[in-house]
Amino acid sequence: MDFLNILNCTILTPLVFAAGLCFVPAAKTHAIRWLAILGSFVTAVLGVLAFLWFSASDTGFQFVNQVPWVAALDMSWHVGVDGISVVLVLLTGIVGFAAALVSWDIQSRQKEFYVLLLIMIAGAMGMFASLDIFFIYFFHELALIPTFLMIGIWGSGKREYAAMKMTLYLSAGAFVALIGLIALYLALPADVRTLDLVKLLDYARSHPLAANVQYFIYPLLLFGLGTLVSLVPFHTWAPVGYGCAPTATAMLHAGVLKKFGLYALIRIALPLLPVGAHDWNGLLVVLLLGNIVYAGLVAMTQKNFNYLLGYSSVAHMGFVFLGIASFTFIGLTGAVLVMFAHGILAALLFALSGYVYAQTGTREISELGGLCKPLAFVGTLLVMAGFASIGLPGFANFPGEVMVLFGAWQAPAWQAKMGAATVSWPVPLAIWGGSVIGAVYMLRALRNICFGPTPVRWQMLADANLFARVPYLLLLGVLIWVGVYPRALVETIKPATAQIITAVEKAVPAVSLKR
Amino acid sequence: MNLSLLKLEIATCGLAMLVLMLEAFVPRRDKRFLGYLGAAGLLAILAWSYCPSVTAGGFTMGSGFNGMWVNDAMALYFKRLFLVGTALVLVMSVGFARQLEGGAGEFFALLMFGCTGMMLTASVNDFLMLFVALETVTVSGYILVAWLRRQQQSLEAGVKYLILGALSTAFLVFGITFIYGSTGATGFADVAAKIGTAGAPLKLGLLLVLAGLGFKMACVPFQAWVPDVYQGAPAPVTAFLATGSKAAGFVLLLRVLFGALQSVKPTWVLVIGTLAGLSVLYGNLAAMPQRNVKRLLGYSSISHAGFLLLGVAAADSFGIGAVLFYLVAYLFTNLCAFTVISCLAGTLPDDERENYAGLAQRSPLLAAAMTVALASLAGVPPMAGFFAKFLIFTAIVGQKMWCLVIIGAIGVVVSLYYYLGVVKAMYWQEPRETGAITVAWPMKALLWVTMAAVIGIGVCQGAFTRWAFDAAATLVK
Amino acid sequence: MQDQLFWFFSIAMLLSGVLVVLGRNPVTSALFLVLSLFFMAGLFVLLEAYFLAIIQILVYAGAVIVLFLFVIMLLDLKTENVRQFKRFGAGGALLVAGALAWKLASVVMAMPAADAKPVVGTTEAMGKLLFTQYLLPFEVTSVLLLIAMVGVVSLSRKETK
Amino acid sequence: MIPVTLEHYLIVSVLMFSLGLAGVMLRRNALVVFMSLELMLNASNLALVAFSRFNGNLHGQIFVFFIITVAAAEVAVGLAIIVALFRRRQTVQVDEINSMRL
Repeated sequence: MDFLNILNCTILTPLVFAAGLCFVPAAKTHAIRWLAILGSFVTAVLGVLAFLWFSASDTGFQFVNQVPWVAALDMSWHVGVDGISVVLVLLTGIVGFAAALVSWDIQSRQKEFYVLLLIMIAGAMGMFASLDIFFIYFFHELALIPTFLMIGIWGSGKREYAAMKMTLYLSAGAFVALIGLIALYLALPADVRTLDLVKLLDYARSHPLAANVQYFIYPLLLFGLGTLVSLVPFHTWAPVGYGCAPTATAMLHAGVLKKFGLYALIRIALPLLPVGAHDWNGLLVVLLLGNIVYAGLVAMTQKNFNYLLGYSSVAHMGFVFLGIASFTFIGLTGAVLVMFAHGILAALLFALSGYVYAQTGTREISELGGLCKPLAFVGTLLVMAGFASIGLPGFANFPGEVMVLFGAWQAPAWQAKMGAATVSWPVPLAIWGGSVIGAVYMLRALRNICFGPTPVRWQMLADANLFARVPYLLLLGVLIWVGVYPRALVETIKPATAQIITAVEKAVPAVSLKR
Repeated sequence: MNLSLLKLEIATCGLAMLVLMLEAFVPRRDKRFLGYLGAAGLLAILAWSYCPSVTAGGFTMGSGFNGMWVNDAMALYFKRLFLVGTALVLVMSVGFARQLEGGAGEFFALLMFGCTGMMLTASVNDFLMLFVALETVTVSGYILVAWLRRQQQSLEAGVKYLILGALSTAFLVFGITFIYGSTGATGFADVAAKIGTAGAPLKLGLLLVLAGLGFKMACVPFQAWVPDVYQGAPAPVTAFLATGSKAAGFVLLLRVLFGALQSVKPTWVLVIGTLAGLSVLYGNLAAMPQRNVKRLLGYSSISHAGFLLLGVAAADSFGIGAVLFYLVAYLFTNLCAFTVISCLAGTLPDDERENYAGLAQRSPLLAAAMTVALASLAGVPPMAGFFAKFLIFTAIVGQKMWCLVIIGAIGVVVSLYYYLGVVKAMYWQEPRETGAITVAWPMKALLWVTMAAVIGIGVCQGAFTRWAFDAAATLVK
Repeated sequence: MQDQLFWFFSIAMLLSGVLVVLGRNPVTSALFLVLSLFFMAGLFVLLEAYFLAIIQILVYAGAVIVLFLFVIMLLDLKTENVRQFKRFGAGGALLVAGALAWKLASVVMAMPAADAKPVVGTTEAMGKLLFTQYLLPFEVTSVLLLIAMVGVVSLSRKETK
Repeated sequence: MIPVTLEHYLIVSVLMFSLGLAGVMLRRNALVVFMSLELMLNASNLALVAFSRFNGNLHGQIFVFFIITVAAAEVAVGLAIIVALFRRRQTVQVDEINSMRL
């Protein structure tokens, strides 16, 4: 293993720091906090460096390092990033650092908390940087265990129920996906069987899998991974899980870990099983409308701000699915961009909500009010984050969602499949659902929380100090930077998505655009 | 007559006798020295098994004793597994020694005799030898289970194990009778040669033999003894039963299935598959309401027997390799869990889950070790148990046994629920009593070793997979 | 003559077996067990397994049953006045046992007739086999007996503080 | 009268085995249960000797030798455990052995 490889470093750094933390006496909480923050900061810097050093003009995987691991399965420690994963590595770095920074409100058993947090960051890094199907899955699961413990120990509200429900749902989903991945591995002829993603992609390009095999394996991946991304109707874990999770956990999970399912769909399922994906697209479209419209409607009825955020993140996932289901270059690129944007946004919203909760001790929307007065800074940021969430231009979500909608608009897949003449009907529905419903619940919640008369008991709240502002400003800055200058990411993402879409179009001519 | 084929067994047995004799001369307070001597001896034998003179082909590998005995890569694999397992159980017993009333030396010796029996099972190539080797394991098991004569539960467990064990022996013997009757031989090779002509009596005999082995493996429907015995027996003995004894059952099963019954594979695949599915379902569903941690591990052991049988049902070299890997992963995982339990045996009133509440605050090390073990049992990465399950599922998906895949999937998800229940108690709940629990250093060392093994095997799977697959390749041609 | 003896021995053996199971007093059961095993030794003689017939009487009647009786006397068990049989009822047990017997018997009836020439189990023949071909299991059995001895001694010695 | 063949011996053996099984399932007294187990083992012995004679080799009889030896060891260990339990509980009734339950 090449220990100077930047991707290996991003994966191992948090683990090394976590191991180091184990040897610090539990009573030295300050040392523990700073060490953990340092660890996540180094990781974030490495993530940023990987992004900066990544050459957008080259196609293919970069910073590759491969070490044989299990010969019997042709499994190897194989890291490398392309345009899609480098963006997500960057996301993980930023959100991980921010999550470590906002964890000052953890008042008990800090050592265990930070160890788990660092393991989570390492797992998230690993799953985006790996190019071996086994390790992609392995790292996701590695990041999942800390979630369970963190919600259970440091969570609030119905934490036990939330932790159990979330873990069981996610494990079940991940397990179904694992069966799908195993089936995929075994669908290859015995002499070329490999868990190496690069080899698999190469092989699938010249020898596509049989259509019936694809038809059979794809739903395992779709529903398994879909559960991880809270695809309706397997989404019920998300609001309750995020509602009860400690801030840092909610940030990392909603912001980063949740993207695993989407990432694996784009990275593994779409290029390897394009025919299967096309066969099951009709069902996916129905379900993703459920995400956008139904989850949005449910979000409107929420009384608890974190539950509302949970449902809103379910709704946002619908847009990513829409991009995947469009089978278009622009749609898929937009989907990746939304993944990044939503990652930052979800982290910011959960962080701010966490700050409010730490100050007031409640997340009930009706009990809060007029917080903009005592908490001028946090309140303002909350409003801005809310604007980003409803897709106002200037924030990162806007370009992403617009691209997804453009992709969906032109998607020939549905025109062929559903017989629509010019405009595919899910698109207007999605636009309507996404913008109107999202605006209604988010603005209504913000009005109740930030504006209006300030109850007496909230008048003496302390606004975030200079140090506490760092993570919020960092996240908001990224959100605005990408919103204003999406090219920085889009140019990086494009070669990778183009490659996937070309492969898909070659395998399923029905989805290619008539030019 | 080639005694060099028996090198390792003779050494182990001799070591046990040495400990037995020294017991008479060692003063009472130095009894723990015997345990360390035994463990060190077993590890030395393990190291010896890697010497070229043992492993290189020729005089210690091969078959002998009129075809009753076969020493191949798989036999060696299992013998090493038994040696490691017993050595660790011995260390655990030393830590447990203040619970053993007197006679700790005999206890250690019996563990080593049991280990000898297990090592014999690994090389069995004849039904008569199978019977004798299995009984060596079983009889030492009876004694060890009932060892704590002052504890009613231990004695009750002993009686249960005894009666059900003897019953399964009776079935086994009756089964072998019919096999002998219909083929006129007891050697696996002879049985395999005549299997085509022998009809119903042979099948019946094999079914009865399976019942006898099923008892050792603790699979449904021969699982009735498991919960009580796991709960009642001293913790190190439970560990011994859960790891060594179960592995002995599996090595015998593999020997019988692939030595004698290779040609009727489709028939037994069906039987094994059914047993596997039932064990996974029963073990996991019955474990859900359990509140006693040892009992819970008992039921979970039934479900793991089911997972192992899934690999056997795949019946190709990949599936068997997966089973061998699984057994090693399971060995270290269980030893880790039972080390925690035996550390707590003197401190907590009993093994109810409520007593584990807040363990993380009383002893972070014990709680962490238990969590690692339970995560591995549940099949969560990066623990060894995850990769083991991954291999098993790869094997059965490869055979397109979708029904079993679904049952296995249900089992995995259900098991997560009850394993997490224990983790939940240890980490989330407030302890009933406060006060740190101190762990003696040998136990501490054992905890670190087993934890490192569970995580190490789970991360660096390469070498272990290669050993397991190489061993499986000698069996499945 | 031999056939008559077979019928006598087997019916007597089974009858004593039934009485073992039904006996109210464990002592009665133990004594009928001896009787049953004695008749089985008779059957062994009919089958020309002379060595085993002697062993059967020596080991079982001489050692095992004495052990049983010794234990029963030691424990001073009285005749059982309370429920003698288990709760879940005789019906189920008999049904299972009957079904098993039926199944086994039907398999046995279907077995092909044997035609090999009979062998005689003399002590000499047995001894030769035991110490040549079966030496390994023989030695293992000695270890097994050692285990049992150590175990029995440890389990039944006086409790020490 | 029908000449006695292998089948007759086997039927007797099967009956004996089932009788023993019935005893194991029926009786509450651990000692009697243990005796019934001896009946089952002996049923195998009979069948083995019969098979041995009609198969034309001595392997079956050798097997019986081993079964008798092992059974003796098992009885010794078993009785020791039962005696130890009796000292503790003053009972040998198997269905009173139930201190461990859910």
